Amino acid sequence: MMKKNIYEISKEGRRGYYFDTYDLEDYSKSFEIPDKFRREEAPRLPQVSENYVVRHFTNLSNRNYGVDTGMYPLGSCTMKYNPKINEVIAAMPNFSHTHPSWREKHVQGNMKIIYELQGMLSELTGMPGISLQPAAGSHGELTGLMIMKQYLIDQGDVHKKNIIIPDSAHGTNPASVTMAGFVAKEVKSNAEGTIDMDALELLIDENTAGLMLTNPNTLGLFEKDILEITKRIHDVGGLVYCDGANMNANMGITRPLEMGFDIVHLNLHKTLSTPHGGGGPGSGPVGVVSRLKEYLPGPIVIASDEDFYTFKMPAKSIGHVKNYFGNFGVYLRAYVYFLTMGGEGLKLASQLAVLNANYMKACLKDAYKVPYKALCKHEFVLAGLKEPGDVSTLDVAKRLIDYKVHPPTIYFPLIVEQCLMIEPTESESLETLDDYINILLKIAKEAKEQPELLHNAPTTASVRRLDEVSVARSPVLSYRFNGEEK
Amino acid sequence: MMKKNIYEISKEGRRGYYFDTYDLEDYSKSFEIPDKFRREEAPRLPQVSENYVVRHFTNLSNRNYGVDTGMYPLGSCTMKYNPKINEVIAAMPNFSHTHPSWREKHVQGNMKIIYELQGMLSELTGMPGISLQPAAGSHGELTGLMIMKQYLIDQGDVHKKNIIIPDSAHGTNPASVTMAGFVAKEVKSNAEGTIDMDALELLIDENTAGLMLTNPNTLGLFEKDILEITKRIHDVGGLVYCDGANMNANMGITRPLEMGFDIVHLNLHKTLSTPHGGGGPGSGPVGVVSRLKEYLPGPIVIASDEDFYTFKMPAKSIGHVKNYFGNFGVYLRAYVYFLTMGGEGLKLASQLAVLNANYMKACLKDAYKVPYKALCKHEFVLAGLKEPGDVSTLDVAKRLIDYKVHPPTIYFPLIVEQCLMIEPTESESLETLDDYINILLKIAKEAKEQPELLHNAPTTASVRRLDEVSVARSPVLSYRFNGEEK
Amino acid sequence: MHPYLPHTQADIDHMLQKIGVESIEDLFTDIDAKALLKSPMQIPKAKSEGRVIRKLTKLGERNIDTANWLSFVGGGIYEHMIPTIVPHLISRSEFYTAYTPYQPEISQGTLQAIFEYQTMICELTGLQVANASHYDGSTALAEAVFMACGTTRRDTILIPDTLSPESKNVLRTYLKYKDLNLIEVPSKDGVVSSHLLKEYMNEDIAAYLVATPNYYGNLEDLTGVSEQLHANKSLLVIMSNPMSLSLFKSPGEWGADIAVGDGQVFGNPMNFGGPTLGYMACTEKLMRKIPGRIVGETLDLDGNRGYVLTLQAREQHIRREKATSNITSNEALNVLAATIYLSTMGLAGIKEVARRSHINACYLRDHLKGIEGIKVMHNQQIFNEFVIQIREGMDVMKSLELFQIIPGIIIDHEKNLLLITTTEVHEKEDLDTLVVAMKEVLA
Amino acid sequence: MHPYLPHTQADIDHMLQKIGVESIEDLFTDIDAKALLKSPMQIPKAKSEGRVIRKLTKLGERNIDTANWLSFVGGGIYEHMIPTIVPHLISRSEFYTAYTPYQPEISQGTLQAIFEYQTMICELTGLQVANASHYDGSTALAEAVFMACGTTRRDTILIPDTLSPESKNVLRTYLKYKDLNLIEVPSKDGVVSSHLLKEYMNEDIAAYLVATPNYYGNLEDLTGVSEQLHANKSLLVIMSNPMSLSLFKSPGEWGADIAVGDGQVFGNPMNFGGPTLGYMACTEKLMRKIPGRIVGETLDLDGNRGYVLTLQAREQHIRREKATSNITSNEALNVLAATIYLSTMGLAGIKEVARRSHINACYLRDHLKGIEGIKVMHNQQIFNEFVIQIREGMDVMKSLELFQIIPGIIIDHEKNLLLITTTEVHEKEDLDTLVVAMKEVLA
Repeated sequence: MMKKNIYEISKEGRRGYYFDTYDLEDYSKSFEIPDKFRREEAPRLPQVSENYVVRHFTNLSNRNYGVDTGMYPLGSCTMKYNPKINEVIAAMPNFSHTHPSWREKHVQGNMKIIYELQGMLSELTGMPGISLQPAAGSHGELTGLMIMKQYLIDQGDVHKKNIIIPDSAHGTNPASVTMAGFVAKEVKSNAEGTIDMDALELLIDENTAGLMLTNPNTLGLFEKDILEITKRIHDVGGLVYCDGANMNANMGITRPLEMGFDIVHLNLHKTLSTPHGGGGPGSGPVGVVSRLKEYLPGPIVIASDEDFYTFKMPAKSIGHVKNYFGNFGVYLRAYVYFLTMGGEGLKLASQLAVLNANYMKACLKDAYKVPYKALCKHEFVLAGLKEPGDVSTLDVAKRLIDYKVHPPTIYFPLIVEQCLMIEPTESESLETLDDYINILLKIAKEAKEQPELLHNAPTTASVRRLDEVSVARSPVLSYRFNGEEK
Repeated sequence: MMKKNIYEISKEGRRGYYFDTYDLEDYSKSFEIPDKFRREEAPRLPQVSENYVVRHFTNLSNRNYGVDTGMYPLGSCTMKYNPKINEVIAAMPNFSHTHPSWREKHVQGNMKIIYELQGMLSELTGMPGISLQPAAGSHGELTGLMIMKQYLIDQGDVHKKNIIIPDSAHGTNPASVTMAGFVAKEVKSNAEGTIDMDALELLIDENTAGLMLTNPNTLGLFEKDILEITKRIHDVGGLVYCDGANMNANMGITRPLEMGFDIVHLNLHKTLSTPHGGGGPGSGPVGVVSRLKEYLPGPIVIASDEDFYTFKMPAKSIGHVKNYFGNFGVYLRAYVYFLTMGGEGLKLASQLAVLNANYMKACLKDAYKVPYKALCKHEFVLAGLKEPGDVSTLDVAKRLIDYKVHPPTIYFPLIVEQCLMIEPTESESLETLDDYINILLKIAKEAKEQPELLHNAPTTASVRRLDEVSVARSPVLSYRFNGEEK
Repeated sequence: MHPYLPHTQADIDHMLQKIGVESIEDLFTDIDAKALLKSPMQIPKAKSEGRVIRKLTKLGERNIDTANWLSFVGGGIYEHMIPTIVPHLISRSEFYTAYTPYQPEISQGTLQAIFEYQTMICELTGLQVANASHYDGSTALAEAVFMACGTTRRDTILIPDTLSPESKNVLRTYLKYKDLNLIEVPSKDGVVSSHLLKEYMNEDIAAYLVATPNYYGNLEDLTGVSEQLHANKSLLVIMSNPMSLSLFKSPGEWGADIAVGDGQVFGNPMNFGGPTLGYMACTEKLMRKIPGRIVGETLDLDGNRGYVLTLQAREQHIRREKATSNITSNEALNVLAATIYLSTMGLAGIKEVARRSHINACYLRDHLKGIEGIKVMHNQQIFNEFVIQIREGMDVMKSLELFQIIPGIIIDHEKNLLLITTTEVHEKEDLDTLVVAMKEVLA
Repeated sequence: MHPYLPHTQADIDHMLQKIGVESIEDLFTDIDAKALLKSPMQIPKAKSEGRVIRKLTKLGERNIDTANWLSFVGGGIYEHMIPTIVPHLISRSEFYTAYTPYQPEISQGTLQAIFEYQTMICELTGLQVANASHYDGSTALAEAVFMACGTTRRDTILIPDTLSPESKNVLRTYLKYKDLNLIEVPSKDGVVSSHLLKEYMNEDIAAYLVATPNYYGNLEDLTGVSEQLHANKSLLVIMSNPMSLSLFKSPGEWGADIAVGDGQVFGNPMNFGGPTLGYMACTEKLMRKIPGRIVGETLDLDGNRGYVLTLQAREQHIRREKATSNITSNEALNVLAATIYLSTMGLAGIKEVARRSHINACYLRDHLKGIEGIKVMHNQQIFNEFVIQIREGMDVMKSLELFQIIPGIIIDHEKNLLLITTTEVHEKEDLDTLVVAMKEVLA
């Protein structure tokens, strides 16, 4: 039963919800939907009793792995603990049952929270202007780039089309650049894993609209020339964008403002502990320096004198990037995280995240290739096994699954061959790190002595390796009722 | 890590909860506990961070099997679906945060619910008097026997000491008899699995205080002579107690009152869908006929004219059998079950529970011994495999675990050799029953062809068969810190 | 140590030693001193759970008490009954503490649920391919524009003026920086005539984006529209409240190429507008153009069925700057809620929800119609919303506050137009309460 | 079909055919027609979830709004802060939809948690063996009586009059039908003198059952008591609010043979008095006399550690009518909550809870003392409760209702004695609010 899909446990006549009497039953008899508008072919939806819906999805959950299951060191994803109090607060009906089109005076609680969260994120990034509207990190990127574009248009710099992006950047960066109508220009990294300043210099010219950068970068390295980089872009009238995905290394230590950035987005679902939800919802607030404040998407919340809050569109706003005010349900969780951690707690979190990463790196250096020797920040990369034989990083990852832990991000960044990108986060204890390290060391040994164990892995998960090739060639993207072809 | 206990993940300096400032910190300095009262040796409690407490117990939950995991056909335990709405209601702060010593006018919501639930249980059993106070089924038994005793004392029948109990009865029945200061007398079952009327006749005399009976009995058979049995006991001035553990066969079909019983308990955690919680909390309300109403434990709730409710001790009450009013948190769930099922739904539930049991029995009769051929009610027993070889019922049960389903109750009732006692409940679908049947048939085949599979089972659970003998001989009942002996 | 941080001082010392540094500060020596924060962040000290709950409870009380107010507000976000098993199941931490299913072998739960969701969306929209998911209905609509412009290699989009302001606003922002054009077709009596549409056809038109039911609650008659567009080599994109699709003609039946909308109505609370989920479905022909997460069914090495993310080449992993969408994190948990909701309700369930929502609106419109000072604005087929005009100078929002009623959304302050919405959560007595209150304040 | 019943008509027909009967009614032909119900039960028709929630919300509003009232009520049930992870974790359905761990291989979660709980209770009580669990503190106390009488073969129990009325009532009921005797030792200034106790010693005395802190909140000085009892071959049973045991001498330190009490304070809501959990611990010597569920550590066939129910021979499975206790279903989920609570709080956490509860009570007693019309009754060491006498004729409960304050429990209406309780949930401002309100109503 466990492996059936919901349609396969469906049967005519079952139902999962019960309606009792409807007071307008008689009244309703006078209404009929005209043929023109009436649906002809009924959609096929499953018919399942409530208790079987519960079993079905309970069993599905047991075929998933989450942070509450164990270590989940996905690089650049910051899979930290998701505090349960956040969920309790977000579920309070006085928040979750509020409508965005109610009048401001009816939702002052929500508005005060948004206002205070704007302030906290401002303090975290140094940026005086914050808009919470973007729904995810890459949505924040797009928003930030739109702000850059509008600003450059207003400055008369319509010719500035080029956005410089390091080759180690998240794949969303160039995609966002395209969506905002810019052109991406890639700058190489040097042997130390940071931006090659000479290569950068060659790319910078009057057409440079700006630069996007993650700092620490996706190799887990702090861009040592960051002040010089941001200065050089500013020199040609460009703006510098900070991809905040890696902010978990920086809290209370350094800030985008101090590094010279003009715009930053934050991933509340990474740095600020809101759950990842199997892929979302996230939230990607954008912060900007003073001269860009009026370009923020809106509405944002401002305070009047008497602890009363109102919505406002910034004067030169790029407009709305999402319905209403963004993912309020996610803000609530981030807001609570600020309250429970406090300023000192956040700094400590970043310090321990960096400690954990450096510790793991130190423990793995004899068995795995360490392409960059410098101190890492909250994450680090390995270039596969020191003695790989015919074993790939994919094999290592799949073998980790047999040991009941989640593999790191693999094959990213693209510039590191056989890359494993490990971000333990501050939530993991020394014992858990040691367990994970020991598994990785054991796998390195197995790779030499019993490589077939790795090639065949995983064997203990609910499925073995899946054929991803033929599905991309002739995709089955929805249930084939009775084996029919669509 | 998964298999460590909570003390083994503890480390000095970790904490799972944070206190912020205490306004009376200064004030507190003037207080010190005198030596005489001060604790000398500190209790050792684990020191674990919050996220590790979450992981520890999440992982423990994954080493458990519940009704939401799959079929759980424990005979006489009625492992039916536990509706989620029941949990939602029980968690509402306006109920869960109420104190039992608040004044009646402050808790009219609770009291109205208790009042209405008393009425619904009265309707379900036919009994005009209901007390919700007992906390579990066996607590209800004890309560019922105390009522019998007080009643007999008041009648001047102090010599009536004997309580007749069938040999198929739940083990708690004789234990409860002893606790109430009675003497248990066992009556044999006949070849048809019901009470042997001749044997019963020999036991009945003027010292007979009463009889305890489950109907349908633990063999899943309806006592065909029930009206005669209850009459015979009444003839000698005794009272008849109905162990309501098997009420899930009877709802809306027959009632203890109509069968001639004087007292009944119900298991809200069986018949009325409240969760079993890994062993509790349960709730075992007691219902009685008119002449026993004033003996009920209390307080019970009565209604005044204006929809106002008050507590009252019945005039000749045996007293209190538990603090306050019993397990209110459990009542709430049963109350909601009544609302969501309705009277017709309850009857249908019993009908389908009986249908499911008879269907399974019909499908298993070729491979397993069916000691009683008659129609069964909500459960039935098998006397092990038809061709057991050297395979025991324990082996069959353990092999079921390898197929990821929960075994039935085994080796009970004691009068059936190699007994399997199966109660599917109405919550299980035909497909699930067929799956379970097919597994049992497959196991019967394995028993002949590969008995070692059964002897070695289970092999896919988190542990294999456990040594229960040596632990009973020299028990380790708490964690041995650093391997110390206590 | 803080409860979320498992480190003891001894652990920290041990780790520093292994790394070969003296202190935690030594781990940050690679940061230019000028970039370091000079003083601590001005973020208050940590609070205990007890105090946080106390504080948030107080903040919650600064919103109206939702249990005791009667709201007829919709316009894009709707209050429907949510079966209790939905929050129960999405609270399984294996679901909500997981991320994108990069490792399919230990993510079959998320993957299979998405596959089931895709099937349900295909069925509801009458189209062949669905993704999971967009941030909301409006951003899904914006991404449909990119799909349409990319496919047709054209740069102009037609929309009716009956599209919701939220969607119009988001579209404008998305299109502005890509130099795409947006043309609005005017409506009459709350809908757009397909005859009028003909006048706008030309070879620049990539697509017509139309919402039905539209912002005024009216169903658009799209008879012949897809034929017009396809003859012009343009696409038809239909946006719907998907709850209406159990009763009313589906995008597929109208001949749409792409269907989008907001799935909040399926098991998701209003959440002050977010998170919700944007759904998108398209024809088989557009399969390789659809952005976002898509799950496909496949086999594992043992021949057992399993699920994987697929058609990812379009995305940021490989083609990077050629990607037409940058979406990665989406609204997966909301998708899960929608999947559980639809599994629980089934077709009969959502039809009953839709029917009661619809009949409630019809009843209310009927009973408001006769009131002096109220004019029902349009004479069209509605689903569960409609527009009335309130007598000039009458601030009905303010007057009804005394009754703890929010009667709808004022969508035009000048004309005093009120958009009223009903769903199945309204009992007859709630509708009558509004009617009586309206009579009273307008008397 | 009802949502909890997965049967379709076709399923039912198929099953009936397999059984060989025509209709469902045919399955009940073995029931004497005279025993069949003649007319349907008078239980209302099924309601939808939406309507049930509406109804129960309304019923909840007939209780006082707990978020906005200030309560100083204890006396056996206490409001403490419950970490949010406690309800989260006990809501894992693998825990709450399981039953007694009869099949240990698929019940290791429940079993290990109980083992951890037993360890914590041993540590808190200072005794060697603990079970899990009784229905509540009072029934645990009653079962301790049976243990004591069984072990000593005596039939008389001594209790101080400072035991709570709830416990006295339950004891009386349990003892009455076993023909056991209960003798009350009188107290002076709210405690019982150990000198006085001496006078009650004789060869019928099975045990002395004493609560500390007692019902008045006072600590009993038990110096020399266990020696007195043991010299008389009697047992000492100590009942405690276990939250106090992090600060005050443990039962083991006082020389108790059995410790009992109510564990509600550990992570369980007040629930209008139930369910809670009764804990019980005893000396190694009494190990085989302790009733209820006990889990032991053992090894599986592969030598891996595991947990099983043990010492069950005492129970109903085999000896049946020889069993001295009939307990089977207990309060396992409340035990789990307590285990998670204690794991989360640790010693430092419960000490801080106990300290604040204690200091709050001291502060309040201090500040009420001076008020005209209030007399603090006892001059004893307290934990978190104390008794004051209110001026004759003054109904302080009623007067303080206007302030939305419930100041405690009137434990003696004639003398107008009020039992006041504080815990760590009270902030200083709450204490001051009570003081100010008391001054006002007594002025």
